[in-house]
Amino acid sequence: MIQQERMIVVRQSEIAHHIFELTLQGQIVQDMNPGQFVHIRVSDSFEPLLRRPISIANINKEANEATVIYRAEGRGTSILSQKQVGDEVDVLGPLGNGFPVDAVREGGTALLVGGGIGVPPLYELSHQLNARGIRTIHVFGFATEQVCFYEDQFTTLGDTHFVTVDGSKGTKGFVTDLLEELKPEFDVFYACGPLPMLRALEGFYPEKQGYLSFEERMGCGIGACFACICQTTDQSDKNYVKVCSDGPVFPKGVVDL
Amino acid sequence: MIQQERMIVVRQSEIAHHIFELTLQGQIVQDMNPGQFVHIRVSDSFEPLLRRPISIANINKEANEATVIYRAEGRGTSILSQKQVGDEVDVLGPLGNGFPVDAVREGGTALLVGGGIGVPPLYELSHQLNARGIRTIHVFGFATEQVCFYEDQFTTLGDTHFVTVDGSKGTKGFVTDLLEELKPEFDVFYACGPLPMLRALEGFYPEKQGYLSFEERMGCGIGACFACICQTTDQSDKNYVKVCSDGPVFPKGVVDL
Amino acid sequence: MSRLSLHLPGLDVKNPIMPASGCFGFGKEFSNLYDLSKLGAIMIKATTVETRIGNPTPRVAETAAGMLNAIGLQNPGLEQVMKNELPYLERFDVPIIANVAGTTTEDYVEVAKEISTAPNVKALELNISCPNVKHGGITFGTDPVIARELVEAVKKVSEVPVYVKLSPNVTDIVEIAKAVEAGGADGITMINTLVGMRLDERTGKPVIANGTGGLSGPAVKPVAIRMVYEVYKAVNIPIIGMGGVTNAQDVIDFMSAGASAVAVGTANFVDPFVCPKIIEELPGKLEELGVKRLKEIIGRSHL
Amino acid sequence: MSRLSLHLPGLDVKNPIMPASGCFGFGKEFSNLYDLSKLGAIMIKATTVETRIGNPTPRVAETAAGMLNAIGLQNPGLEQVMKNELPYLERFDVPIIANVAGTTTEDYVEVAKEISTAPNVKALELNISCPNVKHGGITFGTDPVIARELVEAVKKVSEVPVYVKLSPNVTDIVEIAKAVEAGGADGITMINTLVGMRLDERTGKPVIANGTGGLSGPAVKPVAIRMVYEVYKAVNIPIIGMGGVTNAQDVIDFMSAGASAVAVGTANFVDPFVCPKIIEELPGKLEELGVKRLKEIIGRSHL
Ligand SMILES: Cc1cc2nc3c(=O)[nH]c(=O)nc-3n(C[C@H](O)[C@H](O)[C@H](O)COP(=O)(O)OP(=O)(O)OC[C@H]3O[C@@H](n4cnc5c(N)ncnc54)[C@H](O)[C@@H]3O)c2cc1C
Ligand SMILES: Cc1cc2nc3c(=O)[nH]c(=O)nc-3n(C[C@H](O)[C@H](O)[C@H](O)COP(=O)(O)OP(=O)(O)OC[C@H]3O[C@@H](n4cnc5c(N)ncnc54)[C@H](O)[C@@H]3O)c2cc1C
Ligand SMILES: Cc1cc2nc3c(=O)[nH]c(=O)nc-3n(C[C@H](O)[C@H](O)[C@H](O)COP(=O)(O)O)c2cc1C
Ligand SMILES: Cc1cc2nc3c(=O)[nH]c(=O)nc-3n(C[C@H](O)[C@H](O)[C@H](O)COP(=O)(O)O)c2cc1C
Ligand code: FES
Ligand code: FES
Repeated sequence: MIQQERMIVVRQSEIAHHIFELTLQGQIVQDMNPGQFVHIRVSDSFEPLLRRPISIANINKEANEATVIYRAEGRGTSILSQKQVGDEVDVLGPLGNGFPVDAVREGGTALLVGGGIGVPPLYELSHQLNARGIRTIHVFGFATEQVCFYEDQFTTLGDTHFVTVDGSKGTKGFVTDLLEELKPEFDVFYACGPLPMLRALEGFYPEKQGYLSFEERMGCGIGACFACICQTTDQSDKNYVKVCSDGPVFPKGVVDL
Repeated sequence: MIQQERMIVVRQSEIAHHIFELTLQGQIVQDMNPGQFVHIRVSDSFEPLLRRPISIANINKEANEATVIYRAEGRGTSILSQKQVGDEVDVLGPLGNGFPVDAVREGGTALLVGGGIGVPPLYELSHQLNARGIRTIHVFGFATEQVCFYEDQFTTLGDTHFVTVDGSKGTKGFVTDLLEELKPEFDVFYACGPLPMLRALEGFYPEKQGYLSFEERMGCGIGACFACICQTTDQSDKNYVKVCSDGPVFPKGVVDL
Repeated sequence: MSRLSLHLPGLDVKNPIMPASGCFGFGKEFSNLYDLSKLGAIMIKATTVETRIGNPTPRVAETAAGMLNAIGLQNPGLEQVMKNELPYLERFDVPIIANVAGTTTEDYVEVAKEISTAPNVKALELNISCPNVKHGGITFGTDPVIARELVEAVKKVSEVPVYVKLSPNVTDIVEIAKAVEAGGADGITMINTLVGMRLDERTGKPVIANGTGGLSGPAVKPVAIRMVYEVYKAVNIPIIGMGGVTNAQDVIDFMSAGASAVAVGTANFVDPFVCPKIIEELPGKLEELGVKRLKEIIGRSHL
Repeated sequence: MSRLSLHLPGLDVKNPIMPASGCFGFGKEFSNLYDLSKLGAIMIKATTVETRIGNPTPRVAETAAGMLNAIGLQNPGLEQVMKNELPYLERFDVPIIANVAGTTTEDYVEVAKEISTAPNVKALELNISCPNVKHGGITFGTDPVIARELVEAVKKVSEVPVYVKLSPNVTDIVEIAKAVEAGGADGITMINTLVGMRLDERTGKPVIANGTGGLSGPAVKPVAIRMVYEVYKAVNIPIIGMGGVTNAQDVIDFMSAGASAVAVGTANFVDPFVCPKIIEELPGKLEELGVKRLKEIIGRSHL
């Protein structure tokens, strides 16, 4: 159930250039699933006004803790990055549908493809897939080495490959270049990242089952304001989906890329 | 000279109900005089937008520290009251003309009359008068005992009398009631407080030299925006003064009450 | 709760708090968060004759203490609203104000005629002020003669009282208010959004795909209060005020200026529980002000 | 500094940053804070024929990310401005834009004729948009015919180029912009303040003694940007943009939308050093955007 809670900061640190890892404690952790997101209000004043949608990167139900990883670039995320241990953060969540963990049969293999700040939700996903006895292959693209994160964490979960646009880490190029080279064997793919990456992936594995996580500018985050619409390939009357409440994860082919 | 400085909070405490004493450290302390004020920006965001004018209550040039005393009631002062030791505060100042300390001859007596949050600037004034060998009598009115402050501090400087509207501390009534009763002997009076108090005082000592400190809503605080105008009794063309730059202190009789 | 209750044309409300049109969808999402029966009324999303897909994204952008939106009246169309959305809301004890939009007078008349027959629709809100559709509502909202004629046409067919939602993007809002009153409007709702634009910092191009968007939120409250204040002086029909309401004090302010009730828009995005919170805070505010019943403060600015 | 320099009718400016009228007095106070020669130009406070005492206090009130003011055109009058204020500013290497206000066309003409002869006044800014005087400038700003006639009359007597300051409180600002261009205006300055109101929380009465005031500051920036964007498309004379500018990015935004220069108002109260700070920040911004000369970005939103 969607709840609003003043969660408590239990840890915060900069894990890469302008990339922060923030762990929050609160009851709503109990309802969280991989691929869902939280809508964070970074200030109690009117500045900035709107909440910020951030994916859930790690869920620890025993400790009632959830971790998010975000890039502090704009106004809101910069303010968030200044929160100290013990501070309260107004969180609305969990929101969205999340990744279908059971789309892969036990013993199968999942390919997780992430781009930049699309990588975080794949971390909890990988955890849960591994917990279900599914092998995971991680193929992640970043701009430069400076902004790469979680290499060790992912490596303990499965094969992990990095690609950077400038070649400063891993191979040089885009995830699709690396996929071309690796030719991984897998049953289902899950992806989160920039639109061009998702678009490329859709065409890449026509035979495979795949799930893509989308981003769109949001107002409410709960499906009421129609800000975060994506056109679907469906030609019927209801030819759109809302990223916040119908998504952010859609099976391959649903959204009109 | 007017400067803008990020001063450092060295102390802050609540000294009466919603009344805070805040000590700030910075270079601009060197230019401060009693009766002047500072224009404080309580937040680096647009909320709240405008600076808050607060009188200087104590000046310590050796330590580069100045103290202000303010009531945290509205939005801006509430935010100010949450500043912690070590935080920076954006201060513009010192502003305004201040009290003329040399209006009383050495060995003379000054009557200091304050109402509520008008009391603070009289503290530094009393200090400087006493330092010049002038006796000070303090007559202060507050709403209730809850919001009285600095009794001990003023008592060490001179005779100190409190009056409260509800009689919860000192005599009951207004400063003018108490003055009527005390009939103090003095050479010059200085006053700061609500308009009705200033108005009553003007008529009270027609023979005496007196200085009144005024408050008005401010924009710039430096004389440029014409927000803080008071009409003067002067009938010429230039029949107004600016509280921020011509004042906040005016000799008795100047401002049209 | 009778301290907060009051009567408006078509509506007996438990309290004067209602979510603003377009900021609450058709209520379904919020019904998962709290009991919608707590609300004074609900202004549902603009309904047009046909299904509208709205504008391309991005459709929203943040601004200083406000936001821009250009949703573009996306809605499932009259038939779906009658068949699915309104019936769903019947389970709650709350009157619905149906926001009616269109391109031509005939559009408005068609929607009004049909939607006003829904059992829980107790009033209409003619949206003559949406800044985000190219050929549409906005001209109705800026020309007093056209506005008046539209109201007359809709009044002829509507089974329920008709409120008209005014645009703030005009030289003289009082003139429009008087025109719609003369046309037979039962009430006025105001204000819709101010037309604004935000540019992308790097490219200099508009952030919102539509170019311009409607500005809402706390930033516009001073403009909204001023307009409610002016219109209250000029008309004899009740006003539902809105524009930047985020707490009980804002409600007091709008009602002081002359509003009989208050709608909450953007604040629902910041805090989805804001409406019930305001309703809970209001009695305390009345206590502070020494007022017995909320409706006593309507128009007190003018005393 | 030539990266920032540009030419405007009557003005060769070192940079396009100028304090907005009414937010900088006649410069004297700020000249104690920094060297006014750093500025591109100075828009001095509105000058009227006679001394004006302005409105009662309170004259300002804070709002969400903005403020209201109702100063009421207080100024020492034409004679004093000519005798004291303008000569004081001659010591600085900075062109002055004289803001001209009045109640009748004759007033404007009288001020314009005289003040345009001052050696450092390089342009006039006709204030046809002040919302805070009862009988006055505001009607000139809302009626295109009257606006055009006023501009024609002033153009006949002015020794320097004439800019016209537009009001945002209109249904169609493009119409007014075109009218003043047709009347011979050399440039447009926009926007003046939006009419707003704030109520006292306890009493419900307007905080500002005048009732309404003019809204300025970051809150209005989206409206200002939208209007500059629209007017740029419609006229061929340069625009000086303003409304909520607080930093170099805002300058980039206004110039992208179509402004050739930018005025800074309310931000001077928040940070009196804001103008020189912006001027210092600008070259870095150009670097980031990969632009050689600031003027290259004028109107880039429209490309
Ligand atoms: C479902 C979802 C999950 C996301 N998960 C993550 C994550 O795990 N880590 C992460 O770093 N980022 C994530 N993002 C992107 C993140 O929401 C934006 O980076 C963030 O909102 C930018 O805010 P700001 O204050 O830094 O920028 P500002 O420029 O101040 O933002 C201004 C406005 O634009 C919106 N906005 C700006 N960029 C984006 C964007 N890319 N997507 C959506 N809205 C945007 C902001 O929310 C805000 O309303 C996610 C976005 C969505 C929709
Ligand atoms: C020269 C001068 C000296 C002052 N010295 C002191 C002092 O030493 N201690 C103290 O507690 N207060 C002092 N005040 C009053 C103080 O400025 C206000 O209490 C304070 O600005 C209120 O801000 P807020 O954020 O609490 O209220 P808000 O309600 O958030 O304020 C809204 C706006 O109104 C203005 N405002 C509200 N009340 C006043 C007021 N009484 N006078 C001027 N502006 C006001 C604010 O500055 C702000 O712009 C002084 C005022 C002036 C003009
Ligand atoms: C995302 C969004 C969508 C809106 N859609 C509509 C609409 O469909 N019909 C309408 O009359 N007003 C619409 N509005 C305007 C609001 O109902 C309201 O008039 C305006 O936002 C001012 O109130 P606020 O500041 O509380 O948001 C919309 C506003 C927003 C923010
Ligand atoms: C206190 C104050 C006084 C003003 N006085 C004038 C004036 O005399 N003449 C004028 O044309 N504009 C006047 N303005 C409007 C500004 O010049 C400017 O157009 C407006 O404030 C928007 O810019 P900003 O948001 O940067 O303040 C005044 C604005 C303020 C805040
Ligand atoms: S953000 Fe409001 S519907 Fe998705
Ligand atoms: S506050 Fe601006 S002149 Fe005094």
